[in-house]
Amino acid sequence: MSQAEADDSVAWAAAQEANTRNNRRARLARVGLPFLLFVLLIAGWHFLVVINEIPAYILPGPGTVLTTLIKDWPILSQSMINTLAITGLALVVATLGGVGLAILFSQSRLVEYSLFPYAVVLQVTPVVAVFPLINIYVENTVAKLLICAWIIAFFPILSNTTLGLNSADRNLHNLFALYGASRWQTLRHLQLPAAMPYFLGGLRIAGGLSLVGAVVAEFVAGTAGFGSGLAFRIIEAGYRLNIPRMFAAIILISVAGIMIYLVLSLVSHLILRKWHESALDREK
Amino acid sequence: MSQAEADDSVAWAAAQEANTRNNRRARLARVGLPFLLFVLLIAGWHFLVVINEIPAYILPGPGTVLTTLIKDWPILSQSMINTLAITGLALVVATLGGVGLAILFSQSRLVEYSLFPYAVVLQVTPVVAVFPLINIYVENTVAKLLICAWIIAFFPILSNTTLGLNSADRNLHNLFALYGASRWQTLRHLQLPAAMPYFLGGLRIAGGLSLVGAVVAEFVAGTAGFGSGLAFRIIEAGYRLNIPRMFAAIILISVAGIMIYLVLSLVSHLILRKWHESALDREK
Amino acid sequence: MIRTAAASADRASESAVALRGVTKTFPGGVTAVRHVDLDVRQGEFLSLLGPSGCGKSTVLRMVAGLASPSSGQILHPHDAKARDVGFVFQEPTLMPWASAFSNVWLPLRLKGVSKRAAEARVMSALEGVGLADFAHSYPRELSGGMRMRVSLARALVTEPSLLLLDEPFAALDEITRFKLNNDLLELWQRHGFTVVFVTHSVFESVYLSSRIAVMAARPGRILRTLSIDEPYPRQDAFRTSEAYAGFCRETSDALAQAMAADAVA
Amino acid sequence: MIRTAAASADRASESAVALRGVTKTFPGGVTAVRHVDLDVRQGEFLSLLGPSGCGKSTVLRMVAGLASPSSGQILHPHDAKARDVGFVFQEPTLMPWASAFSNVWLPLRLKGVSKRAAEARVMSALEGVGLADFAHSYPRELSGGMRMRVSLARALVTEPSLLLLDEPFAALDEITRFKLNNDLLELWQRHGFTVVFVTHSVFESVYLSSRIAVMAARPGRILRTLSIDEPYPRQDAFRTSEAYAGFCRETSDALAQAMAADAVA
Amino acid sequence: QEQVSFGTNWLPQAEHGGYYQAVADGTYEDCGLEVTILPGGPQVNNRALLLAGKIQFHMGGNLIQAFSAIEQDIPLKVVAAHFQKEPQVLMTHPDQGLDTWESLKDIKLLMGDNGFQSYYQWMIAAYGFSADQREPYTFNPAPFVANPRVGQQGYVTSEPYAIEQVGGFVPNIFLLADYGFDTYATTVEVMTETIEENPEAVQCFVDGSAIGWTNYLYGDPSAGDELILAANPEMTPEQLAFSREKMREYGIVDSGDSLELGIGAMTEERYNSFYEKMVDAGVVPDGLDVDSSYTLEFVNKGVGLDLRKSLTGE
Ligand SMILES: Nc1ncnc2c1ncn2[C@@H]1O[C@H](COP(=O)(O)OP(=O)(O)OP(=O)(O)O)[C@@H](O)[C@H]1O
Ligand SMILES: Nc1ncnc2c1ncn2[C@@H]1O[C@H](COP(=O)(O)OP(=O)(O)OP(=O)(O)O)[C@@H](O)[C@H]1O
Ligand SMILES: [Mg+2]
Ligand SMILES: [Mg+2]
Repeated sequence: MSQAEADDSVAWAAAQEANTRNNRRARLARVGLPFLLFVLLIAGWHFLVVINEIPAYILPGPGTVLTTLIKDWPILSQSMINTLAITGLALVVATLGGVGLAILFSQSRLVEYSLFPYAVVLQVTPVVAVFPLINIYVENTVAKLLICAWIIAFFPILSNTTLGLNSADRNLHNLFALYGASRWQTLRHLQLPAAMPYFLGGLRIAGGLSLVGAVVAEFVAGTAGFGSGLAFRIIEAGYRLNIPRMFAAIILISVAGIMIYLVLSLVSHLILRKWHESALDREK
Repeated sequence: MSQAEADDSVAWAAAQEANTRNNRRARLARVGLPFLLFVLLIAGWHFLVVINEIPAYILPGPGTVLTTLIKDWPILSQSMINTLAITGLALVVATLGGVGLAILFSQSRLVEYSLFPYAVVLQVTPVVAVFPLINIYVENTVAKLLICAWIIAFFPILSNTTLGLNSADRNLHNLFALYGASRWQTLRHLQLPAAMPYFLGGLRIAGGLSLVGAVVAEFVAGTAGFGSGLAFRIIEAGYRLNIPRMFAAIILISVAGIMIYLVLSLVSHLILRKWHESALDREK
Repeated sequence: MIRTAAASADRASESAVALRGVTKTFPGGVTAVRHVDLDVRQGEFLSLLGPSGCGKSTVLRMVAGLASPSSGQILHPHDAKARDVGFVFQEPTLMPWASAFSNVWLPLRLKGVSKRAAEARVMSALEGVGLADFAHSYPRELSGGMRMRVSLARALVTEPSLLLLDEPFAALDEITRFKLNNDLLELWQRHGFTVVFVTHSVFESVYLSSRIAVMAARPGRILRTLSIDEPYPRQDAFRTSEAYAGFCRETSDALAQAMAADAVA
Repeated sequence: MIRTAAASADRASESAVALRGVTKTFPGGVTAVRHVDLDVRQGEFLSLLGPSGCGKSTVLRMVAGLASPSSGQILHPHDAKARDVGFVFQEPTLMPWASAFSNVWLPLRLKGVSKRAAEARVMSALEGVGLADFAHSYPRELSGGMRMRVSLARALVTEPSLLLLDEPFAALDEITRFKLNNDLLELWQRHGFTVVFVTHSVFESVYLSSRIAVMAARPGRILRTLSIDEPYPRQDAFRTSEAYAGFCRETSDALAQAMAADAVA
Repeated sequence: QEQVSFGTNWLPQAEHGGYYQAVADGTYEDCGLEVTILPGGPQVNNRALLLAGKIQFHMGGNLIQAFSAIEQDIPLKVVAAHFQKEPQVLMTHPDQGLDTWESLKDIKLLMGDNGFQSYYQWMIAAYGFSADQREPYTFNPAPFVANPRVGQQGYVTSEPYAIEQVGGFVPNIFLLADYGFDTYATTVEVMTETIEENPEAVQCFVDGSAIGWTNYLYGDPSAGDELILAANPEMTPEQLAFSREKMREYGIVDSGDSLELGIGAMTEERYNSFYEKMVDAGVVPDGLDVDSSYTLEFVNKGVGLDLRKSLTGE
């Protein structure tokens, strides 16, 4: 190693260290502040309940909910697993369906104009209203749940991916045309990578919606033969006025939603950090 | 006008004409093909019903639904207006809320990390489950409906706009920094325009969701004192086993959804056509 | 020494592409070029020289078939499909999500060449533009000139039969530029492909071209065509020769005339 | 006639910006510049000259405060906030959603100048770069060189006290370029602002600058600093003078040396 | 053994006890049916499955929907009515001066969609209640417990127990049947096609259910309760006991005609009088062929009367 290179290493190491220090502080803030806010909110909730003497059957305090969560953990955790299973499947199906349709639509404006309305119809049709039809023609409970959840979750992926596929740079399109790229090659090497940021944005929306879809599907379709999920717990607990348990279930749904969002954000960051503005550090 | 300019005009006019011809054919295809597909689908539906002798109380044929639609138009149209009113309001509120939050989040990663989880919580919380709480603390029916619809519709706008605000070109950011632009100026003149394509994508998703939200809100919250919307008609018709009317109402919801989507697409096209890839013509 | 193109029109060289009375008017109403007649001959090194905004890029894009004329014709005597073209855009136009290597690999990849099979050629193309060390860098991590060089490597890696270059060296320092000028000429002589080269540099166009089309703006048109009758191979010595200075003066005058034409048009 | 900068260091001119032992290493591990010492003196016209990828843009960004050094210091004797800077990036960096007019208006707009109040200045800036007719065009509708000129107009419209230019003329033909060279010099003399000018053209740097910092690559560093002791105003005649040729030769040698240094580093 | 399904209108509970009891005891199997009970729920619509022929038997809430089916030309018939009295109640808080039927007009009433579409329409027409009073009930009684000035719907056999457990008070109860809403409830609906093609199965189901109910009410309900508890883990033995007790106390299942004709009994007079009442109230249109909405072919045969006698000793 030459002197110059050694110097560089030192400078680099120093910079690294400064960075690490900054990063550590930033990371501390990143974890610390949200945590502080969280604690404040919980405390606020607690005192709201205590000061206004709100009874547990209207709005249980955080302590009550936590106790219930621990006490009912065996039941609730099993329900959460069931709900998460449907959510995961729904997200996979929504992704495949959404991206598949988007690719189809991107092949020609005509296809897009012809089919997009039906995608919109699927998006806006109230699941509750069409469920009886699904129920008549579909036997399998899991399939029923999946269809419901899919109807709810696929649209953001479809819409965002379509937008992304249409947003690839015109000059790059020209370049591909010049090199005689096939449709498939243009899609694979140009449009799909260019659509990534949009697709991942849609995925983050769809992650939450899959969960919503799994819950709504369960509300609507029941879970006979599959094992009851969190929606069932909520209905049942609400009916029994076991409101602390209802809140415990709602909180589990929230936690699941946040976890899904974080995982998808991480995936998104890892995919985009090399090149897309939205994933680059803001520092210089 | 010089000879050269006159020539140009001729060339330009010829090009125009060729364009117009192309455009006319393209426009014909754009309208014709979707229409053809629509007719085919309706015919398919009709024959499906006729050939399998599906009774009207399971799946009414298109003719039956159309007759019902015309016969019940006075009732249904009024309900549609009520639903659209809530939808419109919800979309406005979702847009304001979504964009407002996105702007807040874009001001600092810290704020984003601290608050985004709660946005996710709102997105995933089942409206049905938290409605009793809303019902206890909110008096006004319209406000109740709006809150429900907003919870359902705001997230795509928030998520996409946040992504868009973070996707502005780094060098332009640098330029703004150099010129000492305030946060507000950077937002107003750089981030918001750069976020437009993303925001409009989110808006198109939220348009449908607002409608879904309005319908779900009505399912959950009822419409006492406001006038019944399409959801009420669906429930009522379902209860009365008046399945053709139920389908007529569902079809009105679909039509409303498509109309909302078309209007938002048009708005999007008008705003972006000058500069964004997704709105440019594909031709050379 | 300089003859106008008309004098050499009876030369029996075949056309690679021919523009006949081509006019291009953009939707906004701007006429980028009007009534352009241009024969790109098989195997020649043709430069398009002209002031900024005179329609050089537009002509080049039409030659490539990336834009279609509003009126007039573009003739491709050879099967347009069979032609393989290399194109360097005025902007680097790299895929931001791919490394320099992958960007250069792209044209080969589209022809079905695997990464392993392409590796040697891609690396030698990158070597040729002095970027072998940066094969794994993303475009965002490269300087402006480096990006342009990646774009050049991408155009050269397929050894195309028609090479269209839109100011490929504008962002480069003179020494790199001279080196790349020579490399390009050498390739051209070895493989005998056709080059259409857009530039705003008189010196560069004279050094490189067998023919120069001087364009004027508003509306864009070809004002004059000059043949540079200096035998190849040309080497650095040519740059300091009397002949070179003469050609440059002549070309400069033509360009000045084009600019003046602008003013009155 | 050429003196190294060291000889003139005792000149009492104030620094506008000073770099002290500045090293910039990017997260990937590439060291763009190392141990750079540079004084940008108040009111001078300083060119950064060097091969592609040697760190010119990086230095310029650090001078502007757009990047921070990994080690070393950047000193701003004057209140950094009060400074008003004009910057031309290597790419046009225009807002794609705004017309040429609005793009040029931007810096004024950010200072609170209304459209009406700004109109005269914006139009004269556009006029200065020959684009008055294209005020309402969107960047997408402009040629590469025209975009760069809009960017230049935007930097000049505020009449800044520190002007940082990153190869502003690379995409322009010689005639437009010469004209803009002269316009820039004239402005500089009239307003007495400080210019840091990145270029890869020896000729341009000699014609314009009062001082040239020649950089070498890998790692980027300043190899030599040359003063061009030719009085201003310089006019086109200077381009053909003996002195000019001498400076150019000297500078070329320095650059060649820089490139050679590269090879051994 | 023939396999058939019976779709209920709610989660498994004591109000479905007779059917579960019949399944548990093998009563249906004795006459050749293997019955699967398909629970309903707040948003579940099992009637659609009946219409589509996916299930053979469906539990109807009250007779209004049976009338609607006639109105819509749907070939559906009621073959038995297992609740002689509609157990639907309205509840109010005690000590609020809300002790009379008339006083219910002054407050908001939490009510589900079904209730709003059926008996509330009758309350509006017959007693002058107003549509504006209705607030949606999402099967979560918290809003009722929280606000002493609202009323809420319920089943006399269920909600009062839950309210008492959690709210700590015994609500006032207004049994709709006492105020003239004398519909049959918990009916068995069958498609006409099934009646024509497989009358044996229908007869078996009706008879088996009558015996099941007799056993559940007057014998040892533990076998039926066990099935219910297994199918609905949230159900408690206490709640089951309470519901069963109330069904007996109010004679929900077994009173009036059924004492003579057997559980499930229906009469033409009752159908006609209820229909008239609903027509007068404007809830259903005049001129329907009410007779085609039900058939007495399978009931009123005194099935289970002996069993009851042997169980109760009366
Ligand atoms: N998409 C477009 N829409 C409208 N006008 C356009 C478009 N593209 C180019 N033009 C106009 O056409 C003219 C010629 O543009 P072109 O890019 O061909 O110039 P050029 O000779 O390549 O210039 P430069 O040397 O600056 O790159 C310009 O006046 C430009 O404004
Ligand atoms: N964001 C980045 N990440 C990593 N490396 C970078 C980054 N930006 C620049 N570099 C590296 O720093 C070095 C100097 O880049 P710089 O842009 O300053 O060069 P330059 O002198 O302006 O070249 P040119 O004349 O080609 O524009 C290059 O080797 C480049 O690869
Ligand atoms: Mg160009
Ligand atoms: Mg640079």
